[in-house]
Amino acid sequence: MDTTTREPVHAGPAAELLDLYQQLLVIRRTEKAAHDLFLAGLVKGTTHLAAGQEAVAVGAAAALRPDDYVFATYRGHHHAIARGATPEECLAELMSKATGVCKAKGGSMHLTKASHNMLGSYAIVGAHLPMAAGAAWSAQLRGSGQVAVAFFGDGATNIGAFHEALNLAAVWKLPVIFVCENNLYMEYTPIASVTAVKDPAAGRAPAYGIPAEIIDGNDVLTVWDAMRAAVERARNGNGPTVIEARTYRHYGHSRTDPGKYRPEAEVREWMARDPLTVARAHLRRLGLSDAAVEQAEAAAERIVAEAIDAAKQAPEADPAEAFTDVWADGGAAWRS
Amino acid sequence: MDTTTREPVHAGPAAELLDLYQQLLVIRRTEKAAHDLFLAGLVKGTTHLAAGQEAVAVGAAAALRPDDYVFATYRGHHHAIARGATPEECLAELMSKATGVCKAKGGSMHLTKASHNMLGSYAIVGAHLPMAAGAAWSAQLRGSGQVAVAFFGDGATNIGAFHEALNLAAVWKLPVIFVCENNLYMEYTPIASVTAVKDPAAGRAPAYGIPAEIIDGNDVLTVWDAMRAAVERARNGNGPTVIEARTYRHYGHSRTDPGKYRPEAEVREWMARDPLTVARAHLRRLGLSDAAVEQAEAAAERIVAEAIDAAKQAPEADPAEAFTDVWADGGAAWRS
Amino acid sequence: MAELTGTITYREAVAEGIAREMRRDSSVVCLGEDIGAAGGVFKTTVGLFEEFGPRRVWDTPISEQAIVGAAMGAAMTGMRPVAEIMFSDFLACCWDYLANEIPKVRYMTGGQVTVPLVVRTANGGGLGFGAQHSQATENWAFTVPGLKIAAPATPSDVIGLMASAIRSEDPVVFFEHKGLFASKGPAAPADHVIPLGEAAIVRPGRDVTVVALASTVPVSRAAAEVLAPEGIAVEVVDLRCLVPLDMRTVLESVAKTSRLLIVEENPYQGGWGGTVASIVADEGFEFLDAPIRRVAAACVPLPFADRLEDEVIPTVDKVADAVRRLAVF
Amino acid sequence: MAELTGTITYREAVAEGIAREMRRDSSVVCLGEDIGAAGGVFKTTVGLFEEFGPRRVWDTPISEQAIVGAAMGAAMTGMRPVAEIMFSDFLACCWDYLANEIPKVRYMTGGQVTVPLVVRTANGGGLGFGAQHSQATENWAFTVPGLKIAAPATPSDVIGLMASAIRSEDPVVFFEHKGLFASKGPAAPADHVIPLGEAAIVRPGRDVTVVALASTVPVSRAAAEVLAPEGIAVEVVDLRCLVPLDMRTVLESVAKTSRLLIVEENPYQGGWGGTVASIVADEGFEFLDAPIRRVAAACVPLPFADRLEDEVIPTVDKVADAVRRLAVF
Ligand SMILES: Cc1ncc(C[n+]2csc(CCOP(=O)(O)OP(=O)(O)O)c2C)c(N)n1
Ligand SMILES: Cc1ncc(C[n+]2csc(CCOP(=O)(O)OP(=O)(O)O)c2C)c(N)n1
Ligand SMILES: [Mg+2]
Ligand SMILES: [Mg+2]
Repeated sequence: MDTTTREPVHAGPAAELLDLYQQLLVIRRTEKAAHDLFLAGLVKGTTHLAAGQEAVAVGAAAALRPDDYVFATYRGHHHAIARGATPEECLAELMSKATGVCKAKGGSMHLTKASHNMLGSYAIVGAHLPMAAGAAWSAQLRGSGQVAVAFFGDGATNIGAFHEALNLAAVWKLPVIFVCENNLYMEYTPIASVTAVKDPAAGRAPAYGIPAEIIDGNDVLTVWDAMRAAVERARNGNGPTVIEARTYRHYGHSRTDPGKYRPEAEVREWMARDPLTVARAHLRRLGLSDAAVEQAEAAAERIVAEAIDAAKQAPEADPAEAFTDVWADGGAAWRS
Repeated sequence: MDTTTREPVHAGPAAELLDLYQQLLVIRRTEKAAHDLFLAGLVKGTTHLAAGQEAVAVGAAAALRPDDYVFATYRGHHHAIARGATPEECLAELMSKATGVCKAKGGSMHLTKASHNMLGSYAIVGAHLPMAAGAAWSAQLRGSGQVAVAFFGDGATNIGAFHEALNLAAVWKLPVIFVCENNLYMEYTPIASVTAVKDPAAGRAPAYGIPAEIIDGNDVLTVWDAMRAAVERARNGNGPTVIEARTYRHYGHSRTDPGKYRPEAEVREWMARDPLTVARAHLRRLGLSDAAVEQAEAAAERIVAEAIDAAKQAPEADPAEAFTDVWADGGAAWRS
Repeated sequence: MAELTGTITYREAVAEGIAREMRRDSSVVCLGEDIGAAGGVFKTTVGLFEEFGPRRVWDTPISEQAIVGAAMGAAMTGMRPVAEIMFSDFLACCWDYLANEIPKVRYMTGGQVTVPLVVRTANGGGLGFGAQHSQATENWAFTVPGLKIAAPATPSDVIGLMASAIRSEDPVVFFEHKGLFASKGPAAPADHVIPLGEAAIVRPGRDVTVVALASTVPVSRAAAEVLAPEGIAVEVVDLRCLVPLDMRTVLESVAKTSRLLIVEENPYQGGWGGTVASIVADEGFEFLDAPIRRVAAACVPLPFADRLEDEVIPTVDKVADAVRRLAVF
Repeated sequence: MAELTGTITYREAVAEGIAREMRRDSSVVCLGEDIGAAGGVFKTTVGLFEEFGPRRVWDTPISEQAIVGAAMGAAMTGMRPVAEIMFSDFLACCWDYLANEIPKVRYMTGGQVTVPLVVRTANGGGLGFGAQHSQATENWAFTVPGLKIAAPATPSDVIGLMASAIRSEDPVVFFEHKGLFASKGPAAPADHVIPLGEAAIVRPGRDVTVVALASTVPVSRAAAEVLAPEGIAVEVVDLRCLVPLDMRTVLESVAKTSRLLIVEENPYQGGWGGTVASIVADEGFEFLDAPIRRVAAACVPLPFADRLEDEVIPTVDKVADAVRRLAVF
């Protein structure tokens, strides 16, 4: 199988890494806040938290241009924030506030920051892969040099849209990167129990002549490197890449799922490889002072604390908003 | 790629081969009749003729048990006849006669002979692959030892249902055989121009851990052998197989399409490898007398000539039939 | 396992209804995502895997087309599959099977095959799940001749209709309403079977007929409670099925009340109530003393925030107001 | 290339309508199966590949989800894709995009994105293509808030509505009727644009209002011709679009005639006519002197044989009979 496995790199500029580390922390604390606010009844509906998978979002975003396109799933808080959505507007969205990033019309599963070309979080498994291919096709047609990235879970590799998107992307040599966040589980069922090959994404890439890579998704530098290479291929007109990032979620699948279907030893092993721990090790290796690291931690804590307060203070969504934004003219009239 | 290429075998009992040869002829003449009747305005709607692809149907059927399941496409006349539908009931169907195999409710695209477990011809590309997996699942659950076969075109390998069916079949180790009739074209567009890998079916099989074989679909003995091996694997509980049979259609895609998009040299080359010619060569090699061969040819000619007459004589479909067979009780009432 | 008795939830009724049929017919098998050991995302298959094991209850990949397509192939070959599509919004991912394959194969083969399967799915809104996990899609299925459609409102109807659906020789789409899972009611007696296509008058009244389905049944009943003290006697008809559609019961009720309100959770445009209204405006025209009205979801996607969602879907207030206006017409 | 003038076919009008927009806006790109060098299976894209080349006209694999999903992604990022789904039955193969993604993404992002695309598809029956290639599926799209829906009946309406559809900032499903491809009419003048949501009274009359769409427009006009000598003056309203739905024109006509017949090719159950009927039975109740009637397809799959298909879909005779019964009511 045309699949390489990348060793965690041990280079990388310290200052940038510190910045990435702070982003990891901001996302982690935002996810913790979302979890607590859900338990407190301040977040309705459902949440799918990405705590444990932050390095995929932060490492990937580091390799992208501001105008590149990102498409994510219902488990997408980390991607929204890594691409510029603020913790405040995300938490406000979850709390049904007027200041929510989607005006409280989307909710946790649909965080979107179009002004930063983070073009949405989609809750139908696999549906956004063709969209990402389409955004890449658009970039190709416009000669803009942009690339598109679709982040998706291991479970998405068994749905038809995955197959159609990868084939089209390969045939049209589209500048798109398919990043699978393989966290070993779908909702409550292990991906291995329903997938014909060991590596659900990378193991399929050869069927489309697409180069693939399996990487440590908990190492932000590894993700950054792998994405840099894939983005370069795409921008140079060499077509799509599949990246399968091995990672793990710290919470259950959604809402209050305790994730009891996961063996304790497995959970322990992965918790030990928490992306924050891995990043901190890199920082130490790069000789960053404890003071600098603590400063980043304090900053992240402050940012999220302020976000929680602001979101709590924000006004409830206006019921009249239910009847706007269906059409481009802002309205919802279906009769003339 | 886990794909073997099978040399045309040069063994095979002469008597059986003569019988297969006669079946090839019956199908060829039936397709010719369908074509002529369409031009004469006696066949309405559309036809998708399988002339040139007969060896796939006849060779495969020879390897099956009477109770095995077959699912075909809108280009399915050859499969219906190879599995026991009579030329008469097929032509009657095309001619909108009450005696049609589907009572003139299905037409050319939906020939079905359920009494022989030929469970239908489906006109939505790829849709029947999951059905075949389901029939195989049913056989597995009932411990019946039956296998299911899905015949489909090269173009079907790029649609989502193909991906989902092959993965499920592999994960559940289903006794199903996926036979791709690769005739190089979809409707008017070459499969190579829209497919990321050279072998649209066999090139995908490894993505599901399914063994695959590319064979000469114009050699009825080769098809028979390859199917025998695949059927044995399936019956022994070793799961699915992909067979990609290279073949070519003698007519255009459908109706009156002259197929002008196909290079003359390509057409000439394939016409020289007409499955009838290939089979005749085998017969000669096996020392069958010209008399015996001519007898088979005469028999086939008679069978189809009688079928055409009978179909022409048959009564038109009864308009009242429009309101039967929606429900199992025979009726169509949607209100109570 | 013993049959459930006493008061049970709608959620429990789903698993109970399936279990009862699995006990009496070994050809009934279940497949779907996370329905096995996990007991289903909505806990509507709890206990089935434990009682019937992995040969009867199958966890699938996230492959809606393979799930429903395989169910179809199995149904054509001697099994009675019960396929779960987790949320009814996802029917769109296997729509070809529901629109073009399952409902047509019997007809287009001239009656050569039957497709005795059930596609179960969690339908509807009110839980703040947003635009892609909250739709009431029973009207999608209603556009397709050849599908039978059940949408129960109570635990005992879930059990009685599940029995008919699984025993049916015809394909049935079975809509389980997410908003009703926690609701309670008496368990059904042993061998409780409700024929498909029989509406129920769940509250008699002489003034206004309110036709409801699934989630809108409790909403309509609550509205009727509100209106009773005002002297407005509402007759609530629970259709229970869309196909077969029991228009006889609806027309008889309208013949009595001369006033009709239809309460649907699906959007007004293309909602099933349009067809019901058009039949009454034709066959029941002379009964009518007032316009036919529909309280349906607004023609917008479902918003996430509760307060916005309440603006869009039917509520007790909206139904009560509409009935009041009809009563005085 | 010069604009087509004189008398043209509906089929030619499709390519002409697209070509006119491709000339004025370089962000318009076409994709679909066999639409390029082959000119489309129905020859509705003939000439586009030759005029605009492979960067504007793209042949795709048989991947309906990728076709429409990619069109969506491109529409969100500055292009105006025109995607062809060869037969409208196959919309079922990419239904998730039409039902859950394209119509909802703007709303669920709070208006952050727009999706200016057109999904063109060959719709309807009457050609003996059988159950899976003959359906009138405009009612499927009508169940989904957030889609605009056009279904022209004449060559010049094809051109005028195509212009509006491609220029629309909102997603439009454009139904081209297979049975009308060979029909002829005057080509549209340069820059002919028909706003979405404007019905046309294609034949005035005082006795009975007949509301039609696409294929049922010529059927209804023919029926009107038959009835004129009998002294029945039929007013034929061509809706032209289902969303926006021009009920003003319909209600004004019924206010005049007091009698309404709706003629649809989609099945009666779940057909768009149900919604039209329900609106008239509500807002136009006082205008009515007779029941509202619908001539729609029977609730069965489409049979192959002509004589059977005629039993199922609307015909001039069925429409004329229905109008006669209404006229004397
Ligand atoms: C088409 C479809 N089927 C089923 C679901 C329900 N569902 C939501 S998340 C999920 C599991 C997805 O697993 P994976 O792709 O691994 O992503 P993860 O949740 O692990 O991030 C399922 C089955 C869905 N949203 N869409
Ligand atoms: C889902 C779907 N998309 C498109 C079509 C229209 N169509 C009918 S046949 C065909 C070509 C199929 O090519 P292939 O699979 O190679 O089969 P062949 O016709 O060559 O036997 C197409 C695109 C269809 N029937 N179903
Ligand atoms: Mg996962
Ligand atoms: Mg082919």
